[in-house]
Amino acid sequence: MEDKEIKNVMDEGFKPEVYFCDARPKVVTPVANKFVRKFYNWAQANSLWILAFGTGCGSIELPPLYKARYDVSRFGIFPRPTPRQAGVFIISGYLSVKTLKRVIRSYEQMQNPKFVLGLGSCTVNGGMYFDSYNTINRLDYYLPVDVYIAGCMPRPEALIAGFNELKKLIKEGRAEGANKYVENLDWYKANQKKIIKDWDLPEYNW
Amino acid sequence: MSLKDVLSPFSAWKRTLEKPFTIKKPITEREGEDRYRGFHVNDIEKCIGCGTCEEICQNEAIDMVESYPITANKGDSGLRPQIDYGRCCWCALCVDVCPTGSLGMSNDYIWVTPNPDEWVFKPGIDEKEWKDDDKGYRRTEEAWLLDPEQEPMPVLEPEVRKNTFKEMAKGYQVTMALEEASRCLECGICIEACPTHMDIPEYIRAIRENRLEDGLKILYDTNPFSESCGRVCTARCQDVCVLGHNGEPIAIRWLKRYITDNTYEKRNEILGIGKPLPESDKKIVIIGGGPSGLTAAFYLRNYGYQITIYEKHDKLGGMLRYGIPEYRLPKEVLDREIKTILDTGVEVKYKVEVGKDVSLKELQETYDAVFISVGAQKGTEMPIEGMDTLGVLIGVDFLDRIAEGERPDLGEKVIVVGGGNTAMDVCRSSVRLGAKEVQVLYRRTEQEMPANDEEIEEAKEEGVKFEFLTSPVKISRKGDKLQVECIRMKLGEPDSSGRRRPVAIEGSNYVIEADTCVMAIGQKVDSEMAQQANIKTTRWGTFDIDPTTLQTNVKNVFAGGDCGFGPDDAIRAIADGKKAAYFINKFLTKKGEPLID
Amino acid sequence: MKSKELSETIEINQQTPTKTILNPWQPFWAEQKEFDLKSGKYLKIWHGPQHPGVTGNMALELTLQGDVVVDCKTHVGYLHRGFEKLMERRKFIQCFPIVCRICVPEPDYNEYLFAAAVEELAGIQVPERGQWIRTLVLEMIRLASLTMGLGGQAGAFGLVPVGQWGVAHRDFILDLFEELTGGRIYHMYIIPGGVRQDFPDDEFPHRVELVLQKLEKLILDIEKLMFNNAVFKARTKGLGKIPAEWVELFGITGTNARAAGVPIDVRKDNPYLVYEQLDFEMILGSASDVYERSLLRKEEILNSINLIRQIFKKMPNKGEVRIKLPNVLHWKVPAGETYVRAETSRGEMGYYMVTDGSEYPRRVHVRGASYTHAMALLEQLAVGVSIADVAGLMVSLQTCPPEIER
Amino acid sequence: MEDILNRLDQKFYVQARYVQRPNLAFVTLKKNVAVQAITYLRDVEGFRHLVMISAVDYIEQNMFQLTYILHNYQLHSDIAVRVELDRENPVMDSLHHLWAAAQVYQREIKEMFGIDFPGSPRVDEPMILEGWDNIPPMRKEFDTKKYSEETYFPREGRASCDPVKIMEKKLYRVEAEVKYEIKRVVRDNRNKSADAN
Repeated sequence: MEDKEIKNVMDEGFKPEVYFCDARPKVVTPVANKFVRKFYNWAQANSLWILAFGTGCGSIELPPLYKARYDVSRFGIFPRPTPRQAGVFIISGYLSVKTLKRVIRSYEQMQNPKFVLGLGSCTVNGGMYFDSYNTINRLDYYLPVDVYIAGCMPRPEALIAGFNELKKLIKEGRAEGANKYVENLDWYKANQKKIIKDWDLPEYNW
Repeated sequence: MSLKDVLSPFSAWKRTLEKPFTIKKPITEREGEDRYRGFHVNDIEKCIGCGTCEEICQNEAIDMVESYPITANKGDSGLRPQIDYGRCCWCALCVDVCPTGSLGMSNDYIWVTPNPDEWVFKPGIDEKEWKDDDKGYRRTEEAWLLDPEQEPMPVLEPEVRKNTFKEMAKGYQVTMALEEASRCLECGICIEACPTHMDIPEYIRAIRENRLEDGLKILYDTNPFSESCGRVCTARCQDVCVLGHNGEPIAIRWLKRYITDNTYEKRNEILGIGKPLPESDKKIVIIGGGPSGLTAAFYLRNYGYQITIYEKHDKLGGMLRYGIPEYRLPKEVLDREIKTILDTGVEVKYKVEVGKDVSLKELQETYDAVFISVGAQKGTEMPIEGMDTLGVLIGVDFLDRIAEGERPDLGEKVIVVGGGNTAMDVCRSSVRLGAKEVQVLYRRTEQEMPANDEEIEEAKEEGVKFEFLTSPVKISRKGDKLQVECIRMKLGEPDSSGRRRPVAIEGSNYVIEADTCVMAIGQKVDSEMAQQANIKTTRWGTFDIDPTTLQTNVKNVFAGGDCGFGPDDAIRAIADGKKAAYFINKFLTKKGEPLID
Repeated sequence: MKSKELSETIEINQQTPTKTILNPWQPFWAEQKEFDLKSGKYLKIWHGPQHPGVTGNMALELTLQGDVVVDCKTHVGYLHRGFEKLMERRKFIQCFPIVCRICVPEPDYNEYLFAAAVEELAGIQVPERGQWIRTLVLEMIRLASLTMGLGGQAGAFGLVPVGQWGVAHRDFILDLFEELTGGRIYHMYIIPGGVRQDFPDDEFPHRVELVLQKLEKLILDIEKLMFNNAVFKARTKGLGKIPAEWVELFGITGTNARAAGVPIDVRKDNPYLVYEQLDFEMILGSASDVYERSLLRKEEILNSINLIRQIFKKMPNKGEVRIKLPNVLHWKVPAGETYVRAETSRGEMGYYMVTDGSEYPRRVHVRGASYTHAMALLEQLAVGVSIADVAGLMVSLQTCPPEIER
Repeated sequence: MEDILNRLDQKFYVQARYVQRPNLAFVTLKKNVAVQAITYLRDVEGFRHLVMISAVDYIEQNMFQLTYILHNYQLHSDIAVRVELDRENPVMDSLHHLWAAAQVYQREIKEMFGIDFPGSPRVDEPMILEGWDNIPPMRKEFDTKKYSEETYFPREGRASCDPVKIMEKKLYRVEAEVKYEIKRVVRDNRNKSADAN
């Protein structure tokens, strides 16, 4: 940003519509050439970079996953600090409404190809917080989920199995979560707005 | 900052030479520990579908669902748990509470799928790779959350009760009843086992919540003989009680007794008995004032019919009065219970024997409906030589005499033949009459004895000796002693009832000397009156009835209780009485239509 | 490295209650500072909830002048599940699987405190062996939590190897938990009346000892790599000083208070379980900065190792581990109120329970150990700190967001 | 402990006291003297550690109970001060000036119970919830399960059977009909006679 722009921001306040791309996202169609497509899928499957956003209790099992004991970096899995660099979003367990808002924002900031892993019971049907007033019950109403992993908590081995499943799906070209989100954007947005009461986000931004 | 501080971090380099912590093949290398709580497994043979796991699950993750190939059966609801892994938190409370111990958890923990609707499965039924896993979390005895021990009933000491006909069981105190009632899991498996399908969990809850008046009302909804049943019922419900699989069942009978013991003084008031009932001009006659007949009278009265009971004896109660000794069911209890029933406005004709004093045909024609519940009052005699010897008695007649207040002198040694509850009543009454030695002869082993285990146990405490696999073949008299010649038996192939048939061992005869010998091997029905009204009977002498509606071949005549289905316990008779009331009402209100669809 | 300017701004941090307070109703912690963002002198940024440096899912709203924090507001609630409400509609036995989720690194304290509160109100006495096993479990989880915390502390200042070691060694302790309880993170092992099961076999203490030896070896390495490290020392010494007067003012407990030289430790002051029979010293510091707190936690690890060894030596070999409760489905706890506390690795954790004689608790309030550390205290401490050190400061207070908002 | 409570009683009338265990006592104080009493306990009796502030909803008695737990490091004992508030208009004096930690507790109570503490810093800011537009969730009349079901779409397709009902259906349908019909008749009569009274 130019100095002048900064001054504008300071004077007039922040206007998201000026600084964020508010365009509707587009469906990413796979490459037509079979061999190139296969190569792309292979490459994508072997560099799954996780967004380091611990959204729930499941995040306690993520450090062991990255660290010496399980050391998933040998499988091409690595934590990244910012959504712009990450390709996999692990929703580690329950999501409170307040976090969901940040999660949506982070998810939309992630670049394609991007995938979502749902961890534990809470993402499927509310888990043990099914009757809580502040946690969502099923994640697939708000974000497209590619793979679910059972457990509360799942052991890191189960997480690795989840990544293997995700890799398999990517290699077969079936991990279409991001496209699903784009295709059903209105439905997802309507669901999100229904529970996020103070909606102050742009429709879509990245 | 010293040089040491700069250099010492480099000492970490020495770790490069160590074996790394890393697990080479994460998924296959390390399976869950022996106690790991993974996915559920269920032994579907052991599981009885009681739903306790569903109740304790704080996540509402468990549903009880019908599951092929399991179907409902006695003591098994036919339901099996279905677990939603979108809810489960792997706490294993369901495993720790499982009354049968069927539920467990495998140490398998990996399950990934892209489809969120897959996460529901029935352990033990759906094919999963961990279905037959042996490892994993299983409930141990110390982790079981339920209490396997029944609250003991305070009873008179064997030495005291041997000499008196006073009631033996003293009844629960308040704390004991609360303790016992709180053990109930409210699964309701027992309701099916009870012939009259009492709402057992409901009245147990009433006890727990200290609403005894409500409890009494619940009892009288299904059983007007609750007070007697609370003492002498064979408690089939306790046989299927879910807690009985790994411990002692709930003392349902004693809890029922606890309600009635604490409310009998105000019973009519609580139940609103004596208040006007609906009145109908239809008249019904009931032959035989036993449990079955009186139950039918009670409920038919509630329908509003005018009831007349014909009773052979001078008192009502039937086998409850004449078949059950006073130490189990005091006569005053029976009297006050029958009075409650009569207070609804029932007319009774005592000392009238239908078939002799008045003809059944006549009753059938003058009344709108007839319910025959004469019971099975005749004792069976053994087809052996010497049955008419002096000193050989028939069990039911013997009990009848005691009930009438006689206290016959039995001599020093008494032999009782038979293994049913009547035999137990006889031998224990003999002890109370002063016999020094009482011996029970039974032709099978203790496992096959039809008498309640409790009764056998108590008889043993009172000093009754048991002689199994033996049967008398001949009785003669020598001087003032009876010579009972017996033969040893062995168990052969199972017969139609599923019990192994006893076979005599040739040449194993031996002789026992005794003063009295009581035959308590069964009863039969006296159905001579049936011919008067052309009612069909079966070859066992019982009335030939439709097993569902209790109707005989003569449309307005119904029969039930022991005389309908053969000798059985009191609760069965009560159930029949209730059923008869329902179908007689249906017969009278819907003239001509079939009683069941 | 601290610049000269920075060390000046740190002076702001040293305000103490001894300063004359003009308005007694508006002491320094209640002052609302206003910054003119439009002037261009200040910048407001959010540190979290999506940030690799925060402990758990919480956010700090920082106002910066240059790279120095001049104002900090904490924002919590991202992990709120309403446990206290959920417990009101669950029976007493059904509560214990959910309470352990309140604090993820140390679930067993929640289980123990919930059980202890129920036991006190219901008048249940836990068998002796059960008490010893409970103590063992609590010390083991303290060990696991501290080991990971130490790794996190080093990691926040860029010392990644300590993080690698710490998390891996915590895993070995979790393996032991898996053997003992059947669960890895959430053990759900301490239930009202005792513990669920006894040791898996007689060799279990031996396997624990092997892990303890590994840990002792690790501590030697950590000492060299972390505490004798010039960079770590330079960044942490003098950072985040808590004056001793603040301890009562902010309700600081645990290592954070002991690092300031205030001798409070629930294990010594109000001994629970079998701590009276164990022989240990309260570990005190004086400097009360990030370095001192980390050092104390390292000492606490050694202390826990010592305690676990003592427990194995002193505990009875045989005996009941739990007593039978009345039927848990209809279990009614008599009406009453109580507060029980225990010393977690972060400080005093307590359960305030109100019952009304029904099958459900009327109210359970959880005093999370880091509740005041992470909220009121961090807001004051962060002022004057370089933005690069905020994450390290936050870790050094051992904040645990799930127990703050429950 | 008894001495401290007696001294407290002399200064500020203690409405009710209850010693749970030798080092924990509960005292109920009037709302208008509570903050003074807490200041007295802190400054004179040495209860210098504010353990926590919590609220309990007694919806049946139409009141909230505030509980302040204070700890004395020398005596190693606690006093819990209970204050009863009217449920219709719950307002309590703030004690943020005594302890820095108190403001956080007060914010939470304001949010979760709707009890106001005028003057407490940031007390009106939402702390945990965001965009909450319902009654404060920790109040007893708020039904969390109902709210969750209405708001967060639980997954469909779950249905459970009752063992009793299924056994009735499968094993003794006629007899169950008999039972319910008889029960109905008997209850009708009983209710009629009860009405007649």
